[in-house]
Amino acid sequence: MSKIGVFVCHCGENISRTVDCERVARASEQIRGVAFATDYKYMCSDPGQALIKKAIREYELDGVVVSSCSPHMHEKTFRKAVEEAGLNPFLCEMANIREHCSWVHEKEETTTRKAIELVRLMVEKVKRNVALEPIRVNVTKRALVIGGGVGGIQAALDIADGGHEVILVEKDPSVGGHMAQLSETFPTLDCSQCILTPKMVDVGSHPNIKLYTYSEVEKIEGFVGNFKVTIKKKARSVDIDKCTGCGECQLKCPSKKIPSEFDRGLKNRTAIYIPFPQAVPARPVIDREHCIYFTKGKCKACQKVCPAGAIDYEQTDEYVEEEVGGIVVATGFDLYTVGEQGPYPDYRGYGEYGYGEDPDIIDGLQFERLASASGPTGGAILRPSDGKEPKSVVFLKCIGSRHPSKGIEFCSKICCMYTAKHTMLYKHKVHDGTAYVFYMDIRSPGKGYDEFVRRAIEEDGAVYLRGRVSRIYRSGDHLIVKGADTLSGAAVEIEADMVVLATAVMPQPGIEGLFQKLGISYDQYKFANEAHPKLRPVECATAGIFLAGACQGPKDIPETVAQASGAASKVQILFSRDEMLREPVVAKVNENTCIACWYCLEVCPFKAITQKEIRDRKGNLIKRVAEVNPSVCTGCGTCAATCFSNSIDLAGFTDEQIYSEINALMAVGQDLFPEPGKEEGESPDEQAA
Amino acid sequence: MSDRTEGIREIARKWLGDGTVEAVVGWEQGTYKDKTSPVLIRTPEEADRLLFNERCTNNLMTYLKREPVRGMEKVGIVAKGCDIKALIGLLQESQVEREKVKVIAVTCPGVKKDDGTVPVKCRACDVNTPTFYDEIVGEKVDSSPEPGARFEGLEALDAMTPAERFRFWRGELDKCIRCYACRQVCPLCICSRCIAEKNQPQWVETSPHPRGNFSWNLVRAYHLAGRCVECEACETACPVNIPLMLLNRAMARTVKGAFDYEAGKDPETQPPLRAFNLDDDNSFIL
Amino acid sequence: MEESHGTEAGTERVDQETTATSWEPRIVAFICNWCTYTGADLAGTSRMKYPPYVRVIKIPCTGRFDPLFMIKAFERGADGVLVSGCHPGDCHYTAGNYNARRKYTVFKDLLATLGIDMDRVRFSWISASEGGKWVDTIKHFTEVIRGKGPFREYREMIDVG
Amino acid sequence: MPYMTLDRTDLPSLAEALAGRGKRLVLPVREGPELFYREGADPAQLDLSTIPKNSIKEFLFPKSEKILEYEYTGNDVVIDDVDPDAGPAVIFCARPCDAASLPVVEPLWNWDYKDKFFNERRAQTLVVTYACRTAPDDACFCVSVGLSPSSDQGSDVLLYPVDDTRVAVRLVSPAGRELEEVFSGFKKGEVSEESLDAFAKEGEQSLADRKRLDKVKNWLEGHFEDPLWEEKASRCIGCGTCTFLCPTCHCFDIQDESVFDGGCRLKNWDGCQFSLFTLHTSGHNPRDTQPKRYRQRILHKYSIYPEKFGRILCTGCGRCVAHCPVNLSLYDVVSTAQERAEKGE
Amino acid sequence: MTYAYYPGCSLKGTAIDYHTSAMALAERLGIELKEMEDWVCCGASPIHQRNPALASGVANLLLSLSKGISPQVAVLCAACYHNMKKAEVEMREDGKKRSEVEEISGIAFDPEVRTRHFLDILDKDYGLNALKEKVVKPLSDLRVACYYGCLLSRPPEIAFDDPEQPTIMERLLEAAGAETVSWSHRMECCGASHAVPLTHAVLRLVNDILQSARAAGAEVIACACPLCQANLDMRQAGILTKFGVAHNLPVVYFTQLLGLACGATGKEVMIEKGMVSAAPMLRAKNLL
Amino acid sequence: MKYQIRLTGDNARLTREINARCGVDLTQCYQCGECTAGCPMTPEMDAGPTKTLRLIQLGMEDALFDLNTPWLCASCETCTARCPNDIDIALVMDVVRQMARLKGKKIPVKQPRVFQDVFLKSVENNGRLYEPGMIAFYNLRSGDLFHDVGLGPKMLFKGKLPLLPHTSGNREKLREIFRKAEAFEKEAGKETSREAHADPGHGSGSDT
Repeated sequence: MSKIGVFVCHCGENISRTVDCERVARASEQIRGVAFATDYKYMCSDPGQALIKKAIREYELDGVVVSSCSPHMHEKTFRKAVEEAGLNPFLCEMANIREHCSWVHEKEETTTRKAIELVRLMVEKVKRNVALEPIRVNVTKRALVIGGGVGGIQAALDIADGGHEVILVEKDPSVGGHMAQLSETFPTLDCSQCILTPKMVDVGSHPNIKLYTYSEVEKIEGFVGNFKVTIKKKARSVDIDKCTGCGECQLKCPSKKIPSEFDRGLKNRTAIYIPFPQAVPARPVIDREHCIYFTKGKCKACQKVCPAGAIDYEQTDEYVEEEVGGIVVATGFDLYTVGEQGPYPDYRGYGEYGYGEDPDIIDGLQFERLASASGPTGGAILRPSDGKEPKSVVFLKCIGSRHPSKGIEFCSKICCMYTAKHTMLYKHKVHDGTAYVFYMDIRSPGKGYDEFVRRAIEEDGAVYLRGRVSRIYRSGDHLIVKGADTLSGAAVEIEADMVVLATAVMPQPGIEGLFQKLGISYDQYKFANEAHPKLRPVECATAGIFLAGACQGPKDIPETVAQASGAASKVQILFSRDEMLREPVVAKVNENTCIACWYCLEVCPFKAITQKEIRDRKGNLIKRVAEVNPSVCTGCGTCAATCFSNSIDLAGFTDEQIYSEINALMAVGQDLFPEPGKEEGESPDEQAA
Repeated sequence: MSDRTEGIREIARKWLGDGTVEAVVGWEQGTYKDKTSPVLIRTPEEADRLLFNERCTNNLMTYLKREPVRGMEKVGIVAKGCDIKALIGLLQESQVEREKVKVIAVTCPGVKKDDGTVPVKCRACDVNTPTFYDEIVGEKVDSSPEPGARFEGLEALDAMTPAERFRFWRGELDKCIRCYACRQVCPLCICSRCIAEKNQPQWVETSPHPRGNFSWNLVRAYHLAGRCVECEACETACPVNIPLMLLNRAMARTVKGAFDYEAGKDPETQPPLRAFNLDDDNSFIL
Repeated sequence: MEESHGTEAGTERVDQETTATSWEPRIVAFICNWCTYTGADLAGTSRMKYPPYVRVIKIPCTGRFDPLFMIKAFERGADGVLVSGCHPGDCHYTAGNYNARRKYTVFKDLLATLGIDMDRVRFSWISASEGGKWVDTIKHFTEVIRGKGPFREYREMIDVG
Repeated sequence: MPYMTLDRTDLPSLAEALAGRGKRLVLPVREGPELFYREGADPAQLDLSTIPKNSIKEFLFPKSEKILEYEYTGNDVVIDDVDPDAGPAVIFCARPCDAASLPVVEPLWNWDYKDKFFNERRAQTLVVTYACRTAPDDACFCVSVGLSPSSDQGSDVLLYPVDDTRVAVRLVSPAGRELEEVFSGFKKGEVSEESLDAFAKEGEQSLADRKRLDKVKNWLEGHFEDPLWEEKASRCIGCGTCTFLCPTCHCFDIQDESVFDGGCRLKNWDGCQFSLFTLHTSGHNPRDTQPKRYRQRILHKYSIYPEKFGRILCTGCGRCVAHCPVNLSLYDVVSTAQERAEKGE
Repeated sequence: MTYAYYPGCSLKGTAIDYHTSAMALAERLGIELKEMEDWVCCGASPIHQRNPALASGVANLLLSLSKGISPQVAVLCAACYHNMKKAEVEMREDGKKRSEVEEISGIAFDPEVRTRHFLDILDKDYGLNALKEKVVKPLSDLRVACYYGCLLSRPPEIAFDDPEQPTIMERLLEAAGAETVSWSHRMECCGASHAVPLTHAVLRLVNDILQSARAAGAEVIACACPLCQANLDMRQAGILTKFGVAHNLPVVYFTQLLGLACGATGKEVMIEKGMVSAAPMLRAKNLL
Repeated sequence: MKYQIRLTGDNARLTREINARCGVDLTQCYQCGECTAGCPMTPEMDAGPTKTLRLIQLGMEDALFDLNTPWLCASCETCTARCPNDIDIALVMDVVRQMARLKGKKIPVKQPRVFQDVFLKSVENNGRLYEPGMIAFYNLRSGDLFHDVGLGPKMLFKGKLPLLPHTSGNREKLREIFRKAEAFEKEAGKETSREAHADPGHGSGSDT
């Protein structure tokens, strides 16, 4: 027989004003298994807690129901008090007779009776409670940062500066990401490379950072504090240790007509190349798809000229394993490309703009390269088709974005600002030119942002037209842009020399593959989902994985950097202890009855369930069963509710506990269909009285 | 039909002879009227007992989940298209390994019930010629599912008021004697411990009184939602003639309508209660 | 005696019982810890008022809701059962409510097929900030259940043969 | 001695007359393709075309029956005895194999414990049996267990459908004879005792090919381990159809059903083919495979029960043969045993 | 290859040359265009401008006339194609719409039926390679501006080629040896539905289109719609009066050019029918 | 400024009525102007499609039916094809014309309406369109007696105009469809329309 103590709180008058607390206590005494029941003015006060502790010792209670406010209010308080009295804290439950009863009902018989029943439900539950111990998890104090753009760089540096080792994995040959491609940044117009390059160098030389460029995450196993990561180092064909980065190979490479990714096709590169002068590491890589040796079997020009003997055509992809405790995902974005065959097959193109195939229709990043001093034109704004200076440039915003019929409904957030910046950069370089901007709304909240847009209009004379463009076609030397200005209500036709499309900010194409490996969820556009949009914006639902930057949604540089530092801080909180304690409200499998149908495994949002093989002593497989990793399980109980044979249960909310609560809803003594006029079944205290 | 019988025997002889399988599960002539009975054939000599005819109503897949077949390394099984749907269900739920089961599919123009009528599953059949097997016997039979046949019983039920429906089911389910023939014969009732056998806590009362019967039949239908392949084994087995398929088909209709899913079609898909879509119907949730 | 639910018989009974005021609706609410439970707390802190016939059984997440709970609640005398959790997209555990929604979809149709009066079953999403919605939901549901009267049909199955 | 005859068409009225004095009335009616004994059915619906799918067992030994109630008050338990929910009853037109099951199981209910629930019902139940002119079904094998299509065992009254229109009445038991007046009220004619003998002979003749199972017990005693069990019963799916339809199977389980502060104890049908039937708390199950469970069923019926009570626990009604979902025929198994015993195997 | 052919009113009137040339071409290619019996007018633009449900009802009647010939309905007129295809797609995809239309027309919709423009038939069913084999007189040295107008591919649901950048006519004419020009106004509306009531507005649109074609160096415009042809061809006189521009640019049907390439005579394709005759130019290039 | 917008509550009823008539939800329009930008007739229009949709969103019934825009729509569907929100704008224009007719509104620009009427009358009468008759009748009705009169003889000369009308065996069937469709259009949107009329002064624009 259980020995449960029931402690009914008056909460000053908050409860006792409408609930007869004394009667609740007396009724509770009558419940089977209740060894002690009392009421008190303030249970949460020190004397109230002392009362509970005393009763636990005196009556050797094996369970406690505090009947007072919401558990969200004081569950921790009372569990701690119970623990101090030597009882396992999970043997204490609360019956919420304040928020769910006294505050929401009038002073009536039914209200007190409800309170009694709520206590009864909880007593029945507590009878089935068992002592639970917090789950301890070891923490490997090394971090993995995926993505070497400004977000990844910031996160890696912060963690490394905090004294922890960081593995930074970047898929491209150099770190830097999109920020390295930018000319200047809004709203200060400072040079992007000037502020980024020092950070790139820091990453390359930091003693705590292990940099894997031209590498990808191949596999991830484990859980928070204990991830095992397999990294694929793609074959560079260059021995990075021998290479001095002198660049001779680039000069001699005969394959020179490959559109440069870094310059977004506005300039060509060679097959062996350093992506851009400030690259970190400043080491070349051979693009095997275009290399003459790799495609035709002959050439080896680079090998011949390399003074360091660093060219290695035999290099193969290499796989390394690293153990880490926390992961920062900073895989960034790419721009939606206008056209039928973009990298985003789910989204249609823009046939009415000729699919953007006209060389003088470019995107925002291409414009950045044109405006960049280190870009293909040395910073001169020249149109790609013939190198002439464009005298009128039309900027189109919301291309792809806010375009439900093209499948993308979100606002790309940064376009309004960078387009304003583009008009300024243009005007600063082409004084007699005019910039036109077609916009639907100007979204410029942020410190100094709206002022910046106003400056573009007021000082640099950008002509802002509120409307979209229906068609762009070439007419001789010009592009005809047919748009509308909804403010005047008129159709607008502009003869443009160049058109810049502010295309949607999209996640890296194919990034969902990585997200699936990580077990993190993503939205319909493949942006990673945060654990909570307000309160846990840098965490993933999967413990130990954090987000930084535009992989989560469109973000500008300050936001990316701030979030990266936030993620780094989360990682360091994780690393601040040798061991993590986790709530023991976790699922548990009954291996005897589990039939390995794997429903639980599929519905678990946290990948906390894995397949386990049970073998006999000789190693023969007896059966497979589901196994819950308590370090990963967060206790939602979806597995338990899904399991047909009820072979998984959730500690703290076991089937037996819930069953007992439901069972306590009805007592034999209750007359469920009373005759008219007859009093309803008396509650136990009335019988006693 | 006889060529199908010969075809089955031939393959069984071959597989048993060359050790491809340890045993073959098939049908043999029963001893009562014209019924057939499931049989486990272990030697090539015994293969001549196997047969196929329009009275081969049993779904043999139920034997894959029970001893001795469950323990075998390799087993052959004779199956109609409808039976193979159950196999697909078992594969989806990892209850059997594809390599372990060798299927002798048999094309089937339809079977007949004990009273000589054609079951709904045959009238609605879309797998007269199976497409998932290791070997197939019999001439190709084109499928021409009767439109509406599958859900025809539901229309009468739909037409009732809820109160009438409740009375109808109360009458039917009161008859239940909890023999569990429905569960035992079902190829997809895969639990080694049925929820009805769990007594700590006892969610489903085992007593064959109206309340226990209601819970049991409700839970059975729920646990088969999106999984039931409509082989009708349960309804055929029920000794008190409860129209169990009405419940199963109602669930099939829901699952088809809500999740565009049909059980037993594709081993690669996720059963509907093992997955979700962000844009699943939300209209009924206030 | 003719036993039925549905409005005809229901109304009659109600008249009789509302005048007698002896029968009280019994509503069981399975609600998730993070959204609806907190929403109900908010209703309390805001001192909103609603009828006292609801008994809350807290579960961590609607994902934990097993339709067996509902059957058992009806067996144990519930006249109405409410299941409520976080709105889609708000689940504390990211996806528990999506899984729950699939279960509801299937289960509610099963109940309807069996002739359970679907007015006695209710699913809702009530967030932590929707104290008012919790109150409205309980008020309305209580009214509906009052209108229906006790769930005699179900409870009368208790008598053993 | 001649016996009175009634018109067949008068049977519904007869049933009503017998049940007239507030008795519960059970009779076979058609439901869909099959017949069932149903309590409270309309006598006009009486259908005698074949043997019903259920047996009359459920009217004496219900599938679920409350045997006590309890309630907690504080920490005490108060237990209330429950009386059988029974009253006078008439089972009208039972088949001889069903009626014969009553004397078969009576010793069981009165062995070390006298079961008041069965006994009280038995005492209040009048069984009017309708003899089979010929075997109503291919599955019948009453002659194999020493009974016949016109056996009067367990019957209070036996009706002989001597031809298409007339039914002869034989009042078998004292309780039956007390009803002479009721029957006389419907009397239309008479038949001779010889014609009843001829009737009985015709019935037995229709089952001439059925084996007498007199050597089965011996054989079973020597063949606890035998390939036969695996061969026949590996197809058994372990449901309760055969045991629940059987008029003589009588296993039950005790279940407590409780709510918060009390509940009741129920006696429910159970079946030896269920895997839980002999499962020990330890997890060990002495009959852990289906063939073992099936063997137990045969052994109990043809060896253990006869050993203890002197009667085969089977009346050859054939329901387990006709309705087994996988067509595992008990007759097939026991007749094989008989054959092998005859061959000395 | 047999198709249920729906000519529509224009093809038996103002666009008799389209009809005749298409028949001549089909015959040479071995395609049977079997005219549906008792067809009625599809109602063109006025019908849906008046009442969209009426337009669908009439289209359903027209689709039903294909019964007994082929579920594949061949259409030449872009307006007819637009009305019929739109109704067909709508009915196939929207059950509610379907029952509405069935109610109005009193005719059950046959979901098997497919409205096909002749361009689409030539491209997908017949094939460019097969067409190439039938070319006996390549249209060498002929610079054609292919004009699509609006109704062939709008809304995008009814388009049989890229709705914004179709190339189907170019591909067919290039297969016949012509040179096609790249020009900006191939998809711009010529305003044909207003050709009668709002002539002044239409002149502006037509002028822009002709200007663009000429600027691209076209010698002839090919089109696939009787309304476009009539509008672009007949309004050239009005343009001369209003804008003082003499375009003198022949506007012909693609079937006429393909017919010539496949060996039909000028008479067989009625090449003389245009207001601005293409005959002199074609003769000069030895194509007549 | 001819109109002043006075919002007094239910300004969404026009939007609802149009939705009821053709299933197009104009709350989705975010006034980007792409329809106006691509419309070939914009230069002739008083408002352009974007503004027209705006007036509907605001429930400005009087202003809406004063516009020539819907009547100048050439039904080229460029707007529909390019609308970023997949709004079938061309259909809305059709429906506005239809509503104007059903509500007996004065039509601001006569010719397209007359053309539509005579065209459909010709079709309804003959089953097929008789172009010469239609043009002659149009000129008569529009008052522009000599419209395109110069083209006629040329076309006749070219053999492009038939001298006698074609008729079709399905003429009766066609007429029946005309009748049923007319009944249908009156039924559709009746609810919203009735509701709108029962509630005058709600959100409608008024003359200043």
